[in-house]
Amino acid sequence: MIRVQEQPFDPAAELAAFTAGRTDVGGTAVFLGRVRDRDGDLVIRAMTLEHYPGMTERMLERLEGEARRRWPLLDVLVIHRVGRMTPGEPIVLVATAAAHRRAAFEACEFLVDWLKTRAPFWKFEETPAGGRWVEARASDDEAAARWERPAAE
Amino acid sequence: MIRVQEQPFDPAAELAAFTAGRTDVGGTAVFLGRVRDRDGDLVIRAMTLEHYPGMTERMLERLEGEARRRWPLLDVLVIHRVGRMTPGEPIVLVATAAAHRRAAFEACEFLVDWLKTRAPFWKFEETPAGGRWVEARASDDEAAARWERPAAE
Amino acid sequence: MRVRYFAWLRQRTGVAEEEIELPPHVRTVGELARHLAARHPRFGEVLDSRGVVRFAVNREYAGPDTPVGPDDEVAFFPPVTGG
Amino acid sequence: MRVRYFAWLRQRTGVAEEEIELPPHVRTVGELARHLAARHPRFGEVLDSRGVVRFAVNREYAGPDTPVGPDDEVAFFPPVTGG
Repeated sequence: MIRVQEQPFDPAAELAAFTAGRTDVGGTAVFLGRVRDRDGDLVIRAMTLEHYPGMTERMLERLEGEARRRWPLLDVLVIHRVGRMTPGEPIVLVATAAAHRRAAFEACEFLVDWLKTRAPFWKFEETPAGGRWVEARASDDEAAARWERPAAE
Repeated sequence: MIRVQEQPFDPAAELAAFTAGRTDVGGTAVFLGRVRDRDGDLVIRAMTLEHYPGMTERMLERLEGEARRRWPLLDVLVIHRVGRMTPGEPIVLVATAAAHRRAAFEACEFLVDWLKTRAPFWKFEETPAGGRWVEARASDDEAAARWERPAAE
Repeated sequence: MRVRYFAWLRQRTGVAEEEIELPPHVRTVGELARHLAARHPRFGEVLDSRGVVRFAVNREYAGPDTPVGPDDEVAFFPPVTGG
Repeated sequence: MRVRYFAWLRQRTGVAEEEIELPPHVRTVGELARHLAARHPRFGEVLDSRGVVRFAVNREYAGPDTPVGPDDEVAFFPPVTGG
């Protein structure tokens, strides 16, 4: 399931609800991304995530579909906040459930890596010296490229 | 922190407490292992984890130390249950916190892989046909071997 | 045609979105960007910076040669930085 | 010396742990295992199955050539299957 929302979410409550009551899930992998109080040497007071409504959900649903095609997943949850957030607040939660751990781990990393390079979000940071748009990082592109497959079948 | 315990634990509550209030953690990776109701074609009614008290804690603390040496981790939590558990119950929780996601993910996978091959736990499964000790899997050894480093420095 | 701008590109155009009349000679995203550069000079300034401006047509990633028509929604934005 | 057995090896010896008198000719884990095989024949049966029996001396993994003394705690167990 994909959720893009302004309101804060509670990662613990989401994890409690995720695959609750199921007895076929052997491994659950979770990634929780939160706002940090620094970016390199810069102090971060707050961060605003802008996105492209409609396109964001479409891209995230496509990522979920791709993850389910590649790994035998029993469930997938992606929650991504938009709007203004302060340090310590959750930004994104990605959870994957599978019979065995390897699929859960790989799918979770895949989703986070592709989300960072394919979902239309933009970060604006508030620092003591003013605001600035975060620049895309080459390391994110490299991380996402690990999961590339030849286009031809 | 390492905890080996008979009593059940609540993964959601543990995640809520893990690095609570910190604003320097950008990425948290979590693995939750639970009892499955099947092992291949076999129906599992319950599972008992035996361990070597004293040695278990020592090995897990060493794993935590090794993970902290290899990655810039801000915190580590490993909770492992022993005793009898039924399908759906949590067995193990591994959580790692870092400024950036790659360290959190890698350290979490490393801890789970090494835990499975280096910590003295043994699984006994109760099936409709009786009980049986689970055999070690070559795939676990291979997963753990990914993290081997040359002994020489 | 509806055109949308995001993040710091939006700050360069001064508008988040606008309805424009598609001129007959504009048939691709690249041609549309050139056309809009005349309207928004500070947007035009960065158009040639390699990899700085990304495109979507009807909420799908697109390239400069992707065709556009009067009923399409076209978006311009910098490389994404979510997660 | 204290000797401990775990998992299905414990079921073969019938005891989880025992105090034994270390004979003078027993100086390594491998020699100790041979010595205990006489005491626990069903434990002895699996000793030669490659990789089935693992050892620890004083709660550290050990090999057949690891030295043992009267104050050590030695454990025998199958490959681990936790997590």
